[in-house]
Amino acid sequence: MIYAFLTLWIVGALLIIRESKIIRMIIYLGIFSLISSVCFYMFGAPDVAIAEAAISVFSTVFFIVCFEKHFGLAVGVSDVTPESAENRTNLKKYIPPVVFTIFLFVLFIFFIPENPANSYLKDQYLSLFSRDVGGENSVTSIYLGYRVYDTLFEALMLLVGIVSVTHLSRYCETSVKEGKPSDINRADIAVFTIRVICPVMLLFGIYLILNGHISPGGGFQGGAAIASFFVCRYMIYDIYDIPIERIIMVEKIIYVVVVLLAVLFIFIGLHSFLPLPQSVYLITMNLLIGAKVTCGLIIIFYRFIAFERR
Amino acid sequence: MVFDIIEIFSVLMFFISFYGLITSKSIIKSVVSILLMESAVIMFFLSIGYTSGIMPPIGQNPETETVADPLPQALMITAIIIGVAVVAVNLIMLISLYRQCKAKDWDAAKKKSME
Amino acid sequence: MLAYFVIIPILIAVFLYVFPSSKAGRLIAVITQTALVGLAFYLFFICKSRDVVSNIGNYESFLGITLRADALSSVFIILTSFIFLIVAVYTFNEKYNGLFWFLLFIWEGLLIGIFLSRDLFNIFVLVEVTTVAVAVLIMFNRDNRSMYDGMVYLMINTVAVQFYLFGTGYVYKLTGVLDIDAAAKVLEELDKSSLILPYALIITAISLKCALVPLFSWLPKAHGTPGAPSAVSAILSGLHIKGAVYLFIQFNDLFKEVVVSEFFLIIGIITGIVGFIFAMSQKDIKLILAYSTISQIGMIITGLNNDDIYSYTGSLYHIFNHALFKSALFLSAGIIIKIYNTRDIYKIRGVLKRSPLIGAVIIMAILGIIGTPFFNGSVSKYFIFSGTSLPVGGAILLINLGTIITFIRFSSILFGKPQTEPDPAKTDKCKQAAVLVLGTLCLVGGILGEQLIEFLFNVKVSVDTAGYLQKSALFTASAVGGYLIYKLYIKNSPRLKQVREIELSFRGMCVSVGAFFAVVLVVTKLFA
Amino acid sequence: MQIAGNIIIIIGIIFMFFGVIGIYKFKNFYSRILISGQIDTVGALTVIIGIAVKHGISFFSLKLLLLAGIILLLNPLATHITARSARLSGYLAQEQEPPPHDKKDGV
Repeated sequence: MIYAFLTLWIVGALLIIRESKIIRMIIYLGIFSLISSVCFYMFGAPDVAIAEAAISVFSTVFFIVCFEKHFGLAVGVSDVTPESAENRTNLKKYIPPVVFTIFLFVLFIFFIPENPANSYLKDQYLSLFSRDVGGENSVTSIYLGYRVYDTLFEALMLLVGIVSVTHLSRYCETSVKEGKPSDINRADIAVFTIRVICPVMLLFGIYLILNGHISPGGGFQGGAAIASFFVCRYMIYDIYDIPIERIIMVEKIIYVVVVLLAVLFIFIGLHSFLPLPQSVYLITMNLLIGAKVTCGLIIIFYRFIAFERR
Repeated sequence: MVFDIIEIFSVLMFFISFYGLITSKSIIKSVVSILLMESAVIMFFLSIGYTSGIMPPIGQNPETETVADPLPQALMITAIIIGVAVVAVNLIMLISLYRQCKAKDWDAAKKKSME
Repeated sequence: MLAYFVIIPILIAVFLYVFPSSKAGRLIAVITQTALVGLAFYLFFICKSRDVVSNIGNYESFLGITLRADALSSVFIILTSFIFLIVAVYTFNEKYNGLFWFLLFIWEGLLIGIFLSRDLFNIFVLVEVTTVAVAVLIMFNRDNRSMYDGMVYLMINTVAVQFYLFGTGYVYKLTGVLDIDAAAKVLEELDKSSLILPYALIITAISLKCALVPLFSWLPKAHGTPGAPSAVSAILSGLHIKGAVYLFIQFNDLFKEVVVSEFFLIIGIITGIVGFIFAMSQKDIKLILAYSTISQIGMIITGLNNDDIYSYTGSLYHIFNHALFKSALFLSAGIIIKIYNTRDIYKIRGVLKRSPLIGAVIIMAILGIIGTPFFNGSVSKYFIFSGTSLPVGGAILLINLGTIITFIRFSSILFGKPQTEPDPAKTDKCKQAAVLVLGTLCLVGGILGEQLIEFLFNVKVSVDTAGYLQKSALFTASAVGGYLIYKLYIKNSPRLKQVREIELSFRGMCVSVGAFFAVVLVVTKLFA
Repeated sequence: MQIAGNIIIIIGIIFMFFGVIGIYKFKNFYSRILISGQIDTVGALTVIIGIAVKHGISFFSLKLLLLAGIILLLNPLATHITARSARLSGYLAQEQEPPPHDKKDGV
């Protein structure tokens, strides 16, 4: 079963690599992410699968939003300028790169070590996580407990990504109610259905965040689900009433709080002094990270759609 | 040579995306290829210690034998978030470059940026 | 707790961004920088007697992330905090917004994090965040050229980091741990042939970060792009690349069973030679400095891989020195570009007359980089040279000769009469102070060279009179030779323009990454 | 219970099978949309109900039914938006060229 899906995965990648139309590439990318998500689930990694699914939604939306505004997404738009698209048909040009890649692939396989996987840390984590950090989801325990130092930088990465997106997209003022309403706005069926679905999405996101320590999910996945609620909201109403500057500020403050919380609980070891159950730390941290991810993805999304809108 | 077949898929994917990198004229496809490359590495990490009928590592005292390794999963969530941040930054650079130089492919971007 | 060395700069960064940069904010930044330098020295004095290890969260036996400061990394931390202090003083009066300071300080925190971290995946995260932050700093002014350069920088480094991550996956699979020290213990017992693949994957990524020979094309773009603020170029060239060299040392240590040091010796020599050939052909003042960085990195890598304690120590000291004089050169180049409003070395003339202080600093830095006796470059280059056998020593001399020619050409900006009318605006006092400190340190590092080496690296070395005479004779000979070669062949050669136009595209860079990976695999298999 | 569940699953698969044949049979874009809506909604729904019946009354089947509800809500919407966008961007049923995809559906 897993081999079938992995083969599909490879086929999806091949389709993406040899496609030259932007819109098809994006659709294939969505399919590819779906297949990889299923594969992750089959590898026994539901957390990663949820994260990948949430992220694939967002990367597809980013791609579509960004290319629709700037390149246009009519069916014929190629990913290169017309001059360089001309000599694509020449098959001979493809032989050297193919040969080179196959050579590297064979060389790589030749050197793959034969040793079986060493499971030292796996055994340690599985036997110790509920004592050391608490919770029932060992992935969340590692993510927020043992390796919280990594998580701090990961949150920092999101922050850096956001400030760079806001810096590189030119105009700061986005909370303006203008721009032509999307066609969906007039599609009554779509508006109604999305209105029905939105609370469910919001609820699902909150469920993922709050139950992150006992079931698959966590701050990041839940945050992404909540942020997709805002994407739907944009799809229905097409308004720009989100105060971006204020959300950026909120995000920075949340980041500081996350760092301080991690320092207090993990670095100093506060939980050994306080009579609190360990899950309090996990839930608080998940909530904060969820809020941060929601803010971050909303900011990136709105910067993409409001790029160069004065 | 004895190795897991499952590993080969990620290696194959790694080099498919490498092929995409060394042949793509367009910047968009390079961005997508990097996405694929990340996906290959993520799949490799998750396939470490795979046996058939593997279970998610959730529950108070999971059976060590049939349970997936939790550490790569925690690492890969981090990697996925980093990936999406990099993609967002790449895309916004791509748009800015396109607006300034009207260049979708590497050669044109190079030529226009040198002026 | 070592983690605070990383977290405090980052918190200051966020603080500076939340309360946008007023004069008070920048003052706080500079004061905390000074405090950080003090703390770094304190850490260094502790590390002289013992390693400082901190387990984050106090989890047992490699479950958490370990940070460790030893004698080497504490020296790097001193260097980092010092250079950032200088740069903070340099940019004190510039009109950058909060974002610039934010990125600058998280850059500092992350670099210190790289020097401290002992966890493979943590290093990946740090490197990746640094890459994005640096890419944004490079394209800070958002002009076409720096946009393109920043994009190439970001994407090629992301590709390299994927190689690194794949290698980390194999190390984890083989050893079951992610901690470098623990992994080293397990790897020792494993079969040699199973180490080759992870080694090749990781070292390919690190070599790209170090800009070794086929993989250096991104470096001049990133370090020498005209739009980037000079402070950013100075840190990139002076400090950022040293992080990669530090990782190079770490990973060669981790995989010491399979390392073919002769291979990297040769690669280092080729890097040095190619670097100065490109450097002497450029006419953009920042690009000359950027390519000269490649040449110096080649020399450092050569020294590190030469199996000799003198060369090794000399290389470490050269890392230190290179940070000083290359930052001095980049920062003064920034001032000069501001005064003359051009980057073409044929159009800049008479710096010494226009602003004698900057001219003096540039002279000191140039004397340092070409290895004049009594300046810091001479000490480190002498040690690298003294440990080598004949062919390698000859190559070191050749690289130094190339550097001399490059900087003779560079120093033409100091003399003569200005062709374009310089901008009469007054130079900033803070900037002058910053470059003056760096220039003076070049001289101090030369006069107190032996003592400094003993102080920093705990290696007792001594230079006898005969050695000193020999060194001076060699330097004089190569300086005269270099001057003659410059006058006779290089000055008006038409070849320069041809060399200047050689440049790899993004695809070419990716191909060279793959080719380097294959070569490392094959060489390691054959010779290790 | 087991047998009933299996029969329902097989019925769902038969739906899907005919749907796939239909997609290849029709050349018209709007007809294809119709058929693919069939596969998406009816086929998947039937299979899910079959699995739920197979598991009997449990927490798992409750989740499955929730999933079925969401599919019932969202899949027709996706089909509707695809067809509507094609119509709005001026694609007529008579033309034989591929339709312009303007909106990614169901985001």
